[in-house]
Amino acid sequence: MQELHNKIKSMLEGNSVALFIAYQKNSDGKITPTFITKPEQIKKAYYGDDCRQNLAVYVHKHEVKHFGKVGILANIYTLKALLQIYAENQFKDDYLKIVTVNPKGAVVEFANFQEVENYISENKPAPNPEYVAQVEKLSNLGREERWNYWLNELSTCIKCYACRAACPMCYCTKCTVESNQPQWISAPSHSLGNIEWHVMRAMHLAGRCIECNECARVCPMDIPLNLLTVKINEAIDTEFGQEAGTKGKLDFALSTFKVDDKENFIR
Amino acid sequence: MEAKNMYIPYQMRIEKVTYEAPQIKTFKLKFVNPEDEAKFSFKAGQFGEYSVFGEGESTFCIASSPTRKGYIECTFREVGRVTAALANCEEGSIVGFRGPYGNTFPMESWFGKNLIFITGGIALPPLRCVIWNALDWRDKFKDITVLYGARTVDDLVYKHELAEWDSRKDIKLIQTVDPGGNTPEWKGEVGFVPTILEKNPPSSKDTIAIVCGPPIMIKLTLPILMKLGFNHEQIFTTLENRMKCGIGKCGHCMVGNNYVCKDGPVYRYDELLKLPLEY
Amino acid sequence: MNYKTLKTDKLPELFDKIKKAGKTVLAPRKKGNKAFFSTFDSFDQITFDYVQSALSPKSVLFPRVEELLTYKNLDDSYSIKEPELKDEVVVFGMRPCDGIALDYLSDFFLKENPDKLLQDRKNNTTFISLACKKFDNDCFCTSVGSSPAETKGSDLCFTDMGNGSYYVEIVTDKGKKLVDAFPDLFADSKEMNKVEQLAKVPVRFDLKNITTKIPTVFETNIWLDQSLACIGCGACAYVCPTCSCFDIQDECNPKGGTRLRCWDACAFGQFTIHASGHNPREVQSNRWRNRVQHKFNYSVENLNTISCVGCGRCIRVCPAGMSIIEHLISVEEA
Amino acid sequence: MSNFEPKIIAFVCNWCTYAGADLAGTSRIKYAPNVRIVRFPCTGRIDFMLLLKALQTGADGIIVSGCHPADCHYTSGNYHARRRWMIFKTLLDFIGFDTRRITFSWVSAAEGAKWAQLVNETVAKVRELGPYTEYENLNKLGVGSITEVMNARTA
Repeated sequence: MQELHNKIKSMLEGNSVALFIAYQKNSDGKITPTFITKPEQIKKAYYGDDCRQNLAVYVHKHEVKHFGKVGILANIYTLKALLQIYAENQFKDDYLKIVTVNPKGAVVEFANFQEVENYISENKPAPNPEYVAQVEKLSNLGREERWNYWLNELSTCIKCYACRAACPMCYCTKCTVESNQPQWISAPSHSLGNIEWHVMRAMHLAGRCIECNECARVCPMDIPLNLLTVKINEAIDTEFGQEAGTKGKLDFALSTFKVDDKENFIR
Repeated sequence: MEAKNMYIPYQMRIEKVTYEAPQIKTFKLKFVNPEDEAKFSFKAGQFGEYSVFGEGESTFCIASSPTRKGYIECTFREVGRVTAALANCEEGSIVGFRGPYGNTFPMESWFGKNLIFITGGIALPPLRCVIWNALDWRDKFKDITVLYGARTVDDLVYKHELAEWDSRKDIKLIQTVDPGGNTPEWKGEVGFVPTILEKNPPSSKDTIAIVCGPPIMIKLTLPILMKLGFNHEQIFTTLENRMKCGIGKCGHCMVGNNYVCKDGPVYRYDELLKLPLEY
Repeated sequence: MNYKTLKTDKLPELFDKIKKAGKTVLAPRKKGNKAFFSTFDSFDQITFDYVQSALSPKSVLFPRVEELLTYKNLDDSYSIKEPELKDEVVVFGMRPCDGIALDYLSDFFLKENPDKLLQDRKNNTTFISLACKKFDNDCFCTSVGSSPAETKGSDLCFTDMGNGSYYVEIVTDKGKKLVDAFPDLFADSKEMNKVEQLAKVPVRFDLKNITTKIPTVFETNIWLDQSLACIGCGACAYVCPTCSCFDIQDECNPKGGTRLRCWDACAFGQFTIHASGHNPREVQSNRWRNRVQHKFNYSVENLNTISCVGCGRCIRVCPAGMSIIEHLISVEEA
Repeated sequence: MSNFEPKIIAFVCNWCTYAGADLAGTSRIKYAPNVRIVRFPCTGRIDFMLLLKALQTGADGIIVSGCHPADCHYTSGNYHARRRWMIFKTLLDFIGFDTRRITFSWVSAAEGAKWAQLVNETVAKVRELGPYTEYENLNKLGVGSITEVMNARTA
């Protein structure tokens, strides 16, 4: 941890960053984000495998951008999210200083997003086997059973939008769910409004979701939301061979095409 | 206390639709069933929730004066889902109305004083109700002045009433349009409302100022009134926060511990200063 | 207040009898490691192994979406119908702090411009609280003037005395009516000392100090420091037993439609946006400030009680791990 | 369900399938009247939410049809649409919608007969599947609900 603290200290004092976003471990063991602006706050910074929250959500925040130059401590999912956001031209090169701790424990600072891309290709995590198994189990159910399962799960959604807030890829200034001309998604959280919301959320993340599974972790009702995007990512991988958060330039499923894309259901 | 469902609207038939300005219309509404009308009364400054069934509710002031019985009027700009639905309603169709809500302008305490109304753009309707009310009680007040500005000549609302006020002797009307908004035959002033106010400074002795308009206009107008010697108790305004329920429950309109829909929307300037700047 | 006892093994029978009397019984059921109030078919579906339910019993009085009115299109006008709320409900297993929250909600909704829907639901619902024997690091009821021994707001208070029977405190006549309906299950009892059976929740901050300080720190930037981690979701407001903000939405089909009331939260940017696009609470720190000010300042001014009961749900649910305890302590030190 | 008349909504592209349907009409080809056609500039413009809205407001079957690959008036609209349908069909199927009721096809401006045959087959298939009620009046489910965890409805 000391190497990490020295890195943050040098960045802050060399004022290459005005704010450094990292994790901290509280007395009760809970991991929460910490926003370091002054040297005496550095000692709180912590990194470990139990750091699951995707800090990339904060790079879009108005009050964070206000700091100008921002440093961020990234786990592998945050890196994938930042690369995908960069690929979608959401921020300039010099806005972020990205730091990670590689599997061998060394602190790595990335000079540019090409380095991030290379690092990801070497340390890319496989999809979480537990969720792949759940998707497999659900896919093998009969259609009515699957419909009743999802109708039952999605009907409990209270539309607190924590899944949208915790997702680094959900950064639209005006989300379609907030549009009421036309009212694409019924606003109340009855079963119809919930299904429309979660279908639209999954489709707008198609080919962009980096599978950090934060949406499922933060859902107050414990709805396995991430299975929707895990299933779509599997389909995209098999049919188009693309994966989100692995390339620095725009190359994700729904905004590109191949003339000879194969399909078996269009007559 | 036996509660009744406060969200059931009156059904109102649209008697007349007047096109005021681009995207701005005025509805003249009559109660569909007479018992509602008999029970209904309101005072200047109050507002209501106007709704198109199936589209939603929208908050506007009651633009007609309480002294005019048998109908109420509202003026709105077509900006969103509900106002677009309202703008599509023809004469004779039914809209919902809930109200009257909010507090009122304390007109009784203004008897025997001069009144100056300072307003801009679509903020005239909340004050038009007060102006007509004052004109119907004309002898109760000394002289009445209205300073009304809009971006362009076309954006002025209640054009026919402005002409009527212009011709009357017992009310002084100063109209202005923003620089560049005037047309060749425009005879009124040209300039922003605060600058025109400085050109025709009202005396602050025994005068009540009623100010209503976009935040920028209020921010520039108040210092001028201060310079002219107005104290905080002489200035009134009506706040236009986001509102949904209108009865101090849903939380959208809160400024500090104040529910603008219940404790307002009319505030005297000294009361307004007690609230945090969240409007 | 008079007292009864109920054998713990008689509880299933009590629930069956209540159900036979045509009432719906809600009790906590486990989904993953969270407890939710839900109907149940058999007694063993109920869980007693929980510190606090994920959502609060406020959903029974103020559901996440409910009809304000339904209407039908007639040829020249509309026929508007109010919802009738007749199903009677018994909620079992809420915590004493939730009882206080229900009292606050009733004050808020019924004292002025009373809300008929909430009043009908409240009249038809009996709340039975189960005193807590354990707590976790996010509970802070004793810091906001309450405790596991609190009975305010519950109709009946059950305390598991550890000797195979519940000590039943009858708080309201609605509770008394329920107990009198099943005389064979309840035995008379004198007042008992239940305190040793209950959780000993440590005090985390001095409330007096905070409620005097919060009105003075409105302009400081402690709110920015506290709320940088806030990502602007509505989870804390929706699980909070005292949050009462709502939105009104209309829905229609060719034959008619309905006007629905649904939960809303001041954490959302859209909550205060004007039609002109101007937003009085432009950034997340203003919204977070409003949440804390409302619960520890504005509701004291409006209803002279704070509107936080220390249940800790907002801490457990926060995706960014924000804890109102820490933030109130940082206000104390500001 | 002999007398059940399914409602089919067809989202078609203006340059090919709509013209094809027009050709079917001018060449007096009879086909089932259950289809309500919605015209789009291109299949690339057909938003997936519209299919959900159609199912929710009473459609029992949906046809989505446009220009053959390489024929698109806007060169790549149908390529994007093809990918969108592949992903959307996977998602709907995973959630449990009855995707047998949604027919995707390419019908060019010259294929009046194919259009008529497509409509007749779809209407026959949907008539045999019966009315699609699973996704209707779900805006009543959960309203005023006093239970957070809905009772499990799996059989």
